[in-house]
Amino acid sequence: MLWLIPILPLLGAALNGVFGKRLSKTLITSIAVGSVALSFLVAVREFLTMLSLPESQLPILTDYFTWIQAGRFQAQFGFMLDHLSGLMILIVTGVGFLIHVYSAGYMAREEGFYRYFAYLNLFVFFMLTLVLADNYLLMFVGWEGVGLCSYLLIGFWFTRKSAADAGKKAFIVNRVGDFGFILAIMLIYWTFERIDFQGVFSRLGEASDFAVEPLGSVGVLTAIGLLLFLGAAGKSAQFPLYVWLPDAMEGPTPVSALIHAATMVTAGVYMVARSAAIYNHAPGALLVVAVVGAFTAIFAASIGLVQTDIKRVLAYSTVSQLGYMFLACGAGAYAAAMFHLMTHAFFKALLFLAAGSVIHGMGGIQDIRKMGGLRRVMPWTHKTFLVGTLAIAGIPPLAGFFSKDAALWAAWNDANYGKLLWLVGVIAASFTSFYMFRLLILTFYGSPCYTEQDVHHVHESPNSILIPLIVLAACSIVAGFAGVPPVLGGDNHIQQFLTPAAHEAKSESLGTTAVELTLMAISTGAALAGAGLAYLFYVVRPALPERLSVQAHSMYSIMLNKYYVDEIYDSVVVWPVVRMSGEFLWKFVDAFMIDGAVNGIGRLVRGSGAGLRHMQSGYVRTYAGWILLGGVLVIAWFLK
Amino acid sequence: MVTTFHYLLLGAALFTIGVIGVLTRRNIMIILMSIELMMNAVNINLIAFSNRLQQVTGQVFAIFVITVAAAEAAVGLGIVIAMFKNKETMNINEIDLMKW
Amino acid sequence: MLELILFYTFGAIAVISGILVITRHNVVHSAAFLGATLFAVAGIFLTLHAEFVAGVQVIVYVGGILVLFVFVIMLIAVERSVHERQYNKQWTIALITSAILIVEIAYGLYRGRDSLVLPAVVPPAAAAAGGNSEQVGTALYTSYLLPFEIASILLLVAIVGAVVLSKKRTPAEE
Amino acid sequence: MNLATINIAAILPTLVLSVVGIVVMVAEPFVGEQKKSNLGWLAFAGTLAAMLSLVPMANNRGQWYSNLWIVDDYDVFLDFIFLLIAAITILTSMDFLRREELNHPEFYSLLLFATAGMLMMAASNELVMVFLGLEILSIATYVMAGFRRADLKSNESALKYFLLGSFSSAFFLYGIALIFGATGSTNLLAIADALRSSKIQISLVSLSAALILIALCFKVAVAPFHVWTPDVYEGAPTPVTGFMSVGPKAAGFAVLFRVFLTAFPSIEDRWGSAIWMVAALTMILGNVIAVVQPNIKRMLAYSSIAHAGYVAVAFAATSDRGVSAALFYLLAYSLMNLGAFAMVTIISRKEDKLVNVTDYAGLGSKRPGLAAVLSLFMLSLAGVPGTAGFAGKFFIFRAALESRLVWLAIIGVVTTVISFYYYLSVIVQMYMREPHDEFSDVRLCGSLKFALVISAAGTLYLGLLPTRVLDWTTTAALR
Repeated sequence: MLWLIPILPLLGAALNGVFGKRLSKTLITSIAVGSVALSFLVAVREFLTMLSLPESQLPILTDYFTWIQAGRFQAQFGFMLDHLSGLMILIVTGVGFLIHVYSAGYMAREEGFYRYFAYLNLFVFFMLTLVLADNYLLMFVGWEGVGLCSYLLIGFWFTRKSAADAGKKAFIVNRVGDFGFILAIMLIYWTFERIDFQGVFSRLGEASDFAVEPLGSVGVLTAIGLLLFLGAAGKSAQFPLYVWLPDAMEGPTPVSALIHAATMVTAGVYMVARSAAIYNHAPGALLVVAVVGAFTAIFAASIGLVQTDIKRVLAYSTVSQLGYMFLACGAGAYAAAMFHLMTHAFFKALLFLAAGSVIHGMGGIQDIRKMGGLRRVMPWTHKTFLVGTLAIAGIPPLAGFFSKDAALWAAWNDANYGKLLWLVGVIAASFTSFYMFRLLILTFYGSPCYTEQDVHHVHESPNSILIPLIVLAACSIVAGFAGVPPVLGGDNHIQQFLTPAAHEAKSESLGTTAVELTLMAISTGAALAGAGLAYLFYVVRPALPERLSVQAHSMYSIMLNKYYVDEIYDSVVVWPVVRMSGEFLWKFVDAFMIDGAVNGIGRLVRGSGAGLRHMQSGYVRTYAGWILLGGVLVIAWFLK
Repeated sequence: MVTTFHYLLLGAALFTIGVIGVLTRRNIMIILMSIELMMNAVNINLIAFSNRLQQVTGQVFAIFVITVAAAEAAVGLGIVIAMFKNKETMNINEIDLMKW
Repeated sequence: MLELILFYTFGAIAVISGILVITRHNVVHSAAFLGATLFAVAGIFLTLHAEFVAGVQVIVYVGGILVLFVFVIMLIAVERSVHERQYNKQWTIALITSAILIVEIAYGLYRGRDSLVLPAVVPPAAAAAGGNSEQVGTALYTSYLLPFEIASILLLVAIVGAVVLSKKRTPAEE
Repeated sequence: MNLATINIAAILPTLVLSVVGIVVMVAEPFVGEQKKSNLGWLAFAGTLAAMLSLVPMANNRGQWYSNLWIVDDYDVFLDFIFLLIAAITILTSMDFLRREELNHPEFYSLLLFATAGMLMMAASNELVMVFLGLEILSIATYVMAGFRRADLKSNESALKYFLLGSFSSAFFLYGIALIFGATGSTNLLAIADALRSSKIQISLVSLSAALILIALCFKVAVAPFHVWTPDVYEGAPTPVTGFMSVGPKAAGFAVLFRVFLTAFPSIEDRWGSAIWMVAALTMILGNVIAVVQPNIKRMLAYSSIAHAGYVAVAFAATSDRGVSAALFYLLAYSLMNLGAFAMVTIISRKEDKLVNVTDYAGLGSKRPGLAAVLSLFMLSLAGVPGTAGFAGKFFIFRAALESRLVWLAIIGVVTTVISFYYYLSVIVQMYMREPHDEFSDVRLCGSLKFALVISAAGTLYLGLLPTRVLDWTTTAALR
């Protein structure tokens, strides 16, 4: 029955893709939503079946046919269900279903309605293939497939040039990551002579001190780990390959919610967790994962501080949260990473959908400086957005608190630079809290900054949009209780649930209860501090940030200013942060360096192509000359 | 004393003359003739080897080469004429509609 | 000694006419010198006791291919092209590369020259088994029967090709 | 030799093609103007008959006709590819010739003869035979490239192909002459025997191997001998371009593998490294220059150069694994590339006018079926998993890794990554650009549909279930 789970959305995609042009909207919607709903039901059933089995019978392996058989090389077309993939299929089909429902309302007036749903269903199919695959090669099929769908959906509104460009950028950056993944698969096959998860993991011990020839002394497992992580970094938008994600917000908002927040971008985390057995043998690679994760978490969060586009704030926030997941993976706490992945899927999908509701109600405006006071007009959107904000900020007892705390606690216990990584994580948490509350306040509180000229009729969204919001909000509240740590009287279900599948490396030096509680308090405090600061800036003294950014450009005004104490505080603490994130990180590192590098590679290829094509002068004599020249060289080589 | 080596050098010289002709001349007819020179150079090699090895096969190959040369000449001249009907030139450098 | 004289005479004619083929401005002159080269090569074949091939060379090459060339040259105007620039601009590069080519070939031949001396005794090949023509004919119709038949397909393709390319155009094509 | 050793079955497919070729030609004057395309179906039937006659041929393994002709699994598999190529090309051409009012049935004759030439190349155990087959193929292809006689581009394509092709043929001949002188034979097995006996002047052998390599590299269009390809492909009538991009290439590789792995294994230290460099250069040049091509025929020409580079990687592996991967790749590449060119034939419309990538804008919304099929071919050429192109590349890179050609495999992967850019740009045009054309005059007749179905089904089959064909290529590669 496992095969039904991905096949149903594929069927939906095929039906809508081929016949969609001639079908009514209702029929298209019911095919698309229905196929994912059925798929969800089957997934639940399979999940329950799996739970009823004793652990020794896991994972459930089903090989449908031999995909490639060549000598000793074998790749099955087979699925593998264990706790890890079980959790993922529930998230993908569950959140996917809600977003399909939402899309039915959100995209109702779009041209190419059928095309949209065909792509979306196809995406779900590939995502499920990725998650259920029992070998790296099949996983790669899904991996490429989701990339392709994401690319098509980002460019869905192709009449906007920025959308088409964003699609292209996502595509190019992901090539770099995929390159790493392919090399990793090749290296895995080279080392273990197999590519199925079970087979590779069972032979790990034999390969631990096998060095790769062209890489010198780097161990092969470290090399595999690093290459896999390169792939993961591309798909999951980690530094420096994150650049495509903020631009990907050009796609329709439900797409941002499903693909660029809840599911596809977490594929990298899933892949690292799936390969946990390899990483546990490669501490060097693990350290890189942790450091890159932590750095991305704080880097993206600080860029998020100054963004004004509602979706871009959320996009940087996604990058930052993914950083937490990798931080947890790097610390060996794969269960914590998956836990955060799950809660993040709920609250980030919620935030995006709520943002979509706002954009919908505002008639397409995305700039938060032009919003304000929407609390009264859009009560349900406001309530759900508030829940999402509280959850992501890590305010207890919402979901984000428990999962983020699990990640941070794992970082603290990491033997390598654990305390430092933890500190980075906590600072990033306060940033997160700040920008989320800033977003919340600017959008829903205060007085409206838009005029009736800009927006004709601000309105609450229809039910097909609100119901998914409410369901997701409920999930964001309760999901955290799956992982209440023992110190708070829970028994951390999710940790125990995932441990066998994730090959958890148990850390010996767990801190004491008191330490854990203290850390928890500190991180909660950091979250509250961020929220408080946002309150201070945008509610108590709304003019402050405005002035700050003006003053950031001229040191004069700081000197002349009367609010001397305020100003010193501002200039010492806030100004560097604003300056740092606004000017340096965003404009220089992000927009100039990394974007530049991505575009640079593209330009380099195009440039060399444009240069090299002049080999082709169009003259027979030149061609004969090239042939003779090549011939002379070949003869010389042969006569050496 | 004439050795096979002498004949082979003669062949190499003729072959190179043909190559130079293809590379430097602009007139299509002369390029075709240069290619014929290259084929003849090869035939000298074949016959010289046939003589040295006392095998008649080299001569058989030479006959095949002449056959091929005839076939190529017929088709090549056909192509030249077909083109000449559209564009009255024998200058190969004017044949550059397609490039890059 | 006679052998030596013949070789150098024919060789010199072949090379010098060859050079003239690729240096003359007038295509008709080039064709004439090509004829000289072809005859000289036939002479070379004779010195190597390949009478049959020498005959084929004269009949097919000079009598067939060269005549075809001259036909085409007559068919298309030559006046204009005589006055045009004759050589490509990059002829120096071409010459240098070609020089390297001949040096390479000569070097390869020179290193292998030990195996390239003529057999000590030169028995007239023809004496072994009838005349040269008979030997060639036997080889063609026994061992090389298949390529011989294939060559006929090759000629057929050439005929069809030449006809297709130069037959009268249909109104639609014009 | 007496006449008793004549074995018709061993040359039956070649014979069938030649005879049908002649019949098509002879029948032409007796067929009315309207029914001329029926001769196309006759030619198609000829390829099918030749495919059937592979069975008696396969039952006559061994060397025939004074060891000039060899029948083995390698030969049978390649013949199958060649006949498939011919069949699909005929299906693509029928509508094209009618549309362009070029309905001369000689076209089919030439195509059948060219295919017979390819069959000869694959089955030859002897260099002079290889040369004759090569010339039949080349001469027929020169004429087909110039088949649109009134079009200057087509003339130019034929002329360039002819001049450079003859130029490289002369190198091939020179190589044959020298190896004949060095070893006293042009039979591949005899050459290999002679080379083993060490009394051979290695410099002569190297020189001739180099000359043969140059000429064959020209035929398969690998750098730096690829320069003729883009111009010739752009100017030739589109179905002919499709044929040229797969047929002569596959035949050239067939000869390259057989000659070098059978006759010259003893000097592998020389040609192995040369092929390494050629492969690397080809993959880089082909893929990088393709990125900037606005004309889809030219883009596919550079892409075909790049694909030759991937096959060259398999060649550089110099192992049975490499040969089997190359055979698989040739089949996969032939199917997807012919499919792509069939689509280009359809979209380019009267006089091959619309051949820019931008002319495909909005095809996805106007003709979703066609767009989906073309997307499949593009994804397969790019090597997306689940398609023939992926399986093919995968096997090639695996063979390269097993032969410890790590860097070559890495270059291959990097350039594959680059290739996504230009293949996907076609998909972008189809799905993400506003249509400025209704595509209402795009007609799709039965034969073209048939061609597309065969190529698309083959592409998917090889991508999803490559095992059976791979087993076949594995037996074909063992010698």
